[in-house]
Amino acid sequence: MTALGGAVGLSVLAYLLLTGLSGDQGQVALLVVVWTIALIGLNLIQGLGGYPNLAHAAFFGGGAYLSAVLLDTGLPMTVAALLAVAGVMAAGLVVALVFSRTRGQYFAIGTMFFTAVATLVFTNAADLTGGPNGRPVALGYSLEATVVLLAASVGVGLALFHWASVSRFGDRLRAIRADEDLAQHVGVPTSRVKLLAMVCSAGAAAWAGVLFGQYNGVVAPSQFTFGQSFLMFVALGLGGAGRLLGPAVGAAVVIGLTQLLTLGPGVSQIVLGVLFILVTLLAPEGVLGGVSALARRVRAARTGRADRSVRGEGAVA
Amino acid sequence: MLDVHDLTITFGPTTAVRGVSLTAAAGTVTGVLGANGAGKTSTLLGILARAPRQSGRITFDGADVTGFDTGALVRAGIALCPENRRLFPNMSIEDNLLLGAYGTGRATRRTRLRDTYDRFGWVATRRAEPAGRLSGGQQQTVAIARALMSAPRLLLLDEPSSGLSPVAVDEVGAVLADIARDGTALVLVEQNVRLVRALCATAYVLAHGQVTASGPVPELLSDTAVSDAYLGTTA
Amino acid sequence: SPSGSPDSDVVKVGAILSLSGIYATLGPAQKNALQMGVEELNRTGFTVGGRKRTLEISYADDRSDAATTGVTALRELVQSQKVPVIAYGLGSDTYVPQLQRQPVPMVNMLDSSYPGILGLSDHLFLTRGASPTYVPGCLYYAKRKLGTTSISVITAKGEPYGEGLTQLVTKSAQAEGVRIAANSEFPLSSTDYSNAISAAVAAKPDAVYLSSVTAVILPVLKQLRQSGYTGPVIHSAGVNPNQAKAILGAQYDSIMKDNYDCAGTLPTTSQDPAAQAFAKDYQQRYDEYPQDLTMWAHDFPFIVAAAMTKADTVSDPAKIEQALKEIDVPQGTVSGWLPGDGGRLFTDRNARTASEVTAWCPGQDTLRSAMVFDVKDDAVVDPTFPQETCG
Amino acid sequence: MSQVLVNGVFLGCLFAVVAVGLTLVYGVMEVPNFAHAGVIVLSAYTTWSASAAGLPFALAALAGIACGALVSVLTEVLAYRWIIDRPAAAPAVALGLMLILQNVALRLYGGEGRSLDTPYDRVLLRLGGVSLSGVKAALVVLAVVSLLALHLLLSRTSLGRAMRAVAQDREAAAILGIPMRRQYALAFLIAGVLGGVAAIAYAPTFQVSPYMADEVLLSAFVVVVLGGLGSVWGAVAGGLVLGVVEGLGSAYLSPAYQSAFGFLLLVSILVLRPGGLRSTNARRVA
Amino acid sequence: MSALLVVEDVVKRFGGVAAVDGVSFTLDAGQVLGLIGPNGSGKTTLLGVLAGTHDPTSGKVTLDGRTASGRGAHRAVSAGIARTFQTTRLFGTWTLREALRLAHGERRGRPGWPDEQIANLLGLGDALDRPGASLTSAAQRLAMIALALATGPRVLLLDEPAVGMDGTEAAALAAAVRRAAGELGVAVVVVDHNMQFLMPLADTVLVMAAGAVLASGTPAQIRSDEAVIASYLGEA
Ligand SMILES: Nc1ncnc2c1ncn2[C@@H]1O[C@H](COP(=O)(O)OP(=O)(O)OP(=O)(O)O)[C@@H](O)[C@H]1O
Ligand SMILES: Nc1ncnc2c1ncn2[C@@H]1O[C@H](COP(=O)(O)OP(=O)(O)OP(=O)(O)O)[C@@H](O)[C@H]1O
Ligand SMILES: CC(C)C[C@H](N)C(=O)O
Ligand SMILES: [Mg+2]
Ligand SMILES: [Mg+2]
Repeated sequence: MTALGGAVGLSVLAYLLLTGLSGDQGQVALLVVVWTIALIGLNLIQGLGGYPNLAHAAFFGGGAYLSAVLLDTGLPMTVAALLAVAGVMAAGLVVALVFSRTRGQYFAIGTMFFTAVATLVFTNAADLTGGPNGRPVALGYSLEATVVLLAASVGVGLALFHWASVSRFGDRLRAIRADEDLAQHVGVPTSRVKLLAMVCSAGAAAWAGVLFGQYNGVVAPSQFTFGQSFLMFVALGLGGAGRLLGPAVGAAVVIGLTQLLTLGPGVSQIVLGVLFILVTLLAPEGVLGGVSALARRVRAARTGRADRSVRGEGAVA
Repeated sequence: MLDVHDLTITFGPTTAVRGVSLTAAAGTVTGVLGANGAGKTSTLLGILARAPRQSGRITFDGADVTGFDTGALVRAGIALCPENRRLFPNMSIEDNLLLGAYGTGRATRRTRLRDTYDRFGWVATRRAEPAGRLSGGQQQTVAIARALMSAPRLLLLDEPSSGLSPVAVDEVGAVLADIARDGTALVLVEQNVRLVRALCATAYVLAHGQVTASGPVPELLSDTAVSDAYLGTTA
Repeated sequence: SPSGSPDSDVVKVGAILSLSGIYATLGPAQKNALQMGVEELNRTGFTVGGRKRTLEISYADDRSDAATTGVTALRELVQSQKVPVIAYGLGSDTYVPQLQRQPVPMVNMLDSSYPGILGLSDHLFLTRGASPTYVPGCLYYAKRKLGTTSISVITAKGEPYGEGLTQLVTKSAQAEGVRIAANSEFPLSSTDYSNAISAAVAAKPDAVYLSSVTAVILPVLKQLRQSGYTGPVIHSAGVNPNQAKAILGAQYDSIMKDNYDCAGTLPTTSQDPAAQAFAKDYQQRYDEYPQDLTMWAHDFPFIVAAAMTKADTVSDPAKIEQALKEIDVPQGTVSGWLPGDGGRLFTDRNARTASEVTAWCPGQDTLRSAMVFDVKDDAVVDPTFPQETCG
Repeated sequence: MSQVLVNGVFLGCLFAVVAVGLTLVYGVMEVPNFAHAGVIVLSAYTTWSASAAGLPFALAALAGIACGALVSVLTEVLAYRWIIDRPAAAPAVALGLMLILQNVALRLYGGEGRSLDTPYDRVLLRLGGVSLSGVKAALVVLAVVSLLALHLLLSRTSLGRAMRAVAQDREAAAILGIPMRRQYALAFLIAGVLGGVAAIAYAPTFQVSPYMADEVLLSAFVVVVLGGLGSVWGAVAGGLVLGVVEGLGSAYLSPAYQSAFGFLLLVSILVLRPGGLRSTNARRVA
Repeated sequence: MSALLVVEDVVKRFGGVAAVDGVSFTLDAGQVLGLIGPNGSGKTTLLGVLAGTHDPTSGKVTLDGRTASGRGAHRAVSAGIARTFQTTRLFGTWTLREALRLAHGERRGRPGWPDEQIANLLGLGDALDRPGASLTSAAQRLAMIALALATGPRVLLLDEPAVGMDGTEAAALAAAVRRAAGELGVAVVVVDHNMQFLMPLADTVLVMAAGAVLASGTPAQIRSDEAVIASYLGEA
């Protein structure tokens, strides 16, 4: 099981990065890990199902805020975390019900607006959320425990995703992505599948939010804007939507670039923009897709057979 | 009118058309026959510069048009009624028809529109509806009408009878015969043998991207080898 | 070079400023003033542990987003650069959890948010009078000098400084017996304020109070004037003439007419010669009208030097923090501190300056002092009214 | 109440002009054109710097519109054109372009707000209890004129018809001899012009800054969906409805949640009509 | 024993227009019904109602005595009704094998052929591992039928399956449909304008015109029906 091996390996790597790095780099490591967890969820609905879900930052923030609020009511951290995740999954269900009849860009813009409204709530419901400046988060887990949970979540998340991806659920989602009407006509209960994917996706985002809040110590509306949703969406695409490791690669690329490029105000952003475009143009299937295409070409060149007819898609990287 | 010489078309690893040569004269209907995947559609697309040509020279009306892009070919007087109709589903039927006469003056477009409505009466009654709502056969009729809107001197038709009821096939056949009589050159890709018989004087048979037989239609169709191999049991 | 002579040890401290984003009217000016202060300090340097030292500031931009960029910058400064003290502007509450994990004294040069930042953490110091110390002056002045009996308040919702101001204005208005004619809001991110403005003006107030920072209120002010309102406008944004010109455009002079600003004392209107000299230097060097906050920023290096000297360490945050609490008003500072108990700079981590109401001088691109005052127990004390002359 | 309506209509016109630019590009290329914000910003700055350099306002405005058109076409030629067959890649490219354009503006002009002055700054229209400032009235007029012009172009001219055709089936349009490249460039050109119009029309009420278009763009995207992707009249109707609903909600319920009212509107419309107010999708599932 | 599929007075309106206007018929297991009629007479729409693509405006469809209409396409499939489309629809980038596996997975325990056998039956053995989009247009139409068969239908609805096929190919297709009907007892409704293909294949033929049933009977009866000749078959 190379997939499982990879998942465990990534967990270990995540742990080493989180404990080994500090300051700026530590922050980058944290964000990469947190985003990876959130993007694993997104990889279900968007990667496999092809639904551009821009509510992800709202779910992410929902988990962070909700767990912080619940923790302050005196609940044990684990209970607060589970309740927060469950609450966000319920919200995910509602969002999915509302927008499940819409497709493509309609879905994208509907969910994007949902995030915009969630950000409004985070900003304005100051009694609960601390308002625009954010809300300090009490320590529910020790910092060490949080780091272990973060690292473990990456592995568990990837394993779960792999399992979902090779199961019938994964096939059904891929079918929805390819042609939703046709999928219905070969018997796929599309609405139910979409709802389930959206709810799972929201759950992963919420859990990532819980851990992010614990680690960062403060959550603020600016961390959960529709811009973040959009960035997550792009990250998954850049990493390789639908591929097992797409979330990790996408998170590393986007977070790494946004946080580590420091060429002065403006310039970093311009370079970032150019890089986004270049990666998109050069690697249509994301970085992972590009890598495997390159690997294929190298292998073909080495064996002397320029086998250009190979056209895999939706494969698990 | 049309002279295609040594046309070769490849899609990546697949060679769809290999060295096909054919001619079509004004006022006649030239058939292109062949089994599925023989390269008929690709040949028509190649003529109109819509498929990647590896080789081939195309002469139209005495002029070498090999290097022309599709726009220039259309302006020169070539029109294609494509496989699968390809109407613009969200645009009105009338807009679809008008697009067939893209690049002509407003007055011309209006006249031709009126001619089309005269020719296909029911189309006029539904002209404001989105084309995507029509039934398959109705769309096919509109697609043919759209191709006629440019008043082409060379009309390429890719299976115009598909989806049409037998009566409608006869009607379309009559229209096409009219057009040919008026001096247009027609190239007809068709599986409907009855239509081929009715319209075509000569035909080419393609197999695996190559011309394997050509000549007057009655002779071709009576050649049992040809009919068995490429046309199935003829009726 | 500005960072000292080669034979001195360079001490690095941090500064987290809003160099971009909606608070970008504040950060760059602070950076300018900090730079002036550092250079002045380093001309002579300071001595700690028997060695001559010079100061260097490591600047970070919080992009007006303390919770995300600011916290990251704080971690970076503390964990990687190991700075022993940090100057900063806005976002105090956001830094508290990180301060709990890794304490470091943080000296605030700007944050006036209501009800105050000092209760958030023991590691925070405030070098200025906060909004509760100057907002009561707005209403006091409006009532007595402008004859205001009713006022409409327009608030930027989702902008903490503005939300705090509105609470203070409401409270002070009550205390002064000024009626709040209307209380209208607009979301921070919006670009059209017509609903808030119509509601405020429809109540026919004697004056309008705009609650938020410069970059936010000036466009509102412009639309307010475009909508036909010509009455007095009061705010606590610290608008300077350069900003007014840039953001308001050609009509700025008429738009700024009848504008009153209550905030810290301005270096340009100050009676203190040190402050006046600083104002001149600053204006000459940067071709920009200095805001109140420039004085506090300018003084930060001197405060650090004094604390390090007293603590006899350049690296131990805890000792430096303790020393901050004990130092007197340092030499070379220009802010005009109101000294606390025993001449100390900080009383309960709070250093205060007098507050001021300024008024726009039409046709002169400058501000005049209309009232200088202090506030005790939410009430204005010791008001003085300079001659009403411009320039 | 009537003042709130007037305010809403003003906002609606602004949303509509921006949204129509988006919907046009979406219609032709299936691109969610976030870079439109950057186009607006650069147009506004160009107008600002031209008038700061002493050009009369009308000329400065033309310069701004020209800049919008140019930048918009450049985004197409340099970026979008290369992903024409991959709509899924469009969001990443759009985000990249938005970052580039906004930050180019930031580098060139700095982050502080700038005021754009117009000759009609001091005009104030009053009718009964309702007033509308000259700059806003000018926006309404500009919006109506440019949208009408666009409508005529799209519905009455061969060019407009061809543009809609390219939007629906590129290959079929090509077969009819319609030059696709030119249609794309044209769509972006028109969108850029509209972006420029939006910029010079509303910058005077607000300020010129690299972030001036962010909020408007979000609303405009909602308008695009409300109206049905690719539908110009839908965008106009959607813009007005959104402007008025948000205005009423903010005036009578809660200004802080202004955009939430738009969201509720969006949700209710999408639940009733998943294809938007003016759903144009006539594709059959058969 | 009553019929497998019972269609009772089905009406389907789009806006004001009745595309299907009161159609009734019954169909037994293993039977092949040919459905013909002029363009726009409502054949595709009728199939859509049977397959759950459209909800009927009125009337109902029962399968084995249970109502099957108006509950969405995937429920129709799980009840045992599968259809193909008039214009080709496939999961373009999927290989045929992947698509069949999906359809097979939704079969819900009904008996049916394994994927390989379905592919071989339709002459698609070589195409199993190629992406759908790379097949020729006729192969794509066959693949669509394979997909429908893989769901293990009891009623199979085919919309112009022989379009674009030459005589040999159409004959092979007819044979395959016959086998499915015979060996699996699938009831088949097939719409096509190719009479050489349809007439030999159908047990009974139903003719629609303007949404309603114009005539029904054996192929021979239909061929000689005056009204059908006038409106549909022509003088051929
Ligand atoms: N765009 C394409 N990409 C890859 N291969 C293609 C493409 N178009 C056609 N082909 C291949 O080229 C060959 C010829 O196809 P073409 O469509 O020209 O045949 P045809 O004679 O029109 O067949 P049909 O009767 O099915 O329409 C086929 O093998 C087909 O799969
Ligand atoms: N979604 C729809 N909206 C409006 N009208 C429709 C819709 N679908 C079908 N129609 C109309 O209903 C009528 C019947 O169409 P249908 O496709 O069922 O015909 P058909 O018998 O299959 O014709 P063909 O032989 O041409 O395929 C047509 O007039 C068509 O325009
Ligand atoms: C944003 C505010 C804290 C600063 C403002 N200039 C003031 O003096 O109060
Ligand atoms: Mg073909
Ligand atoms: Mg049909």
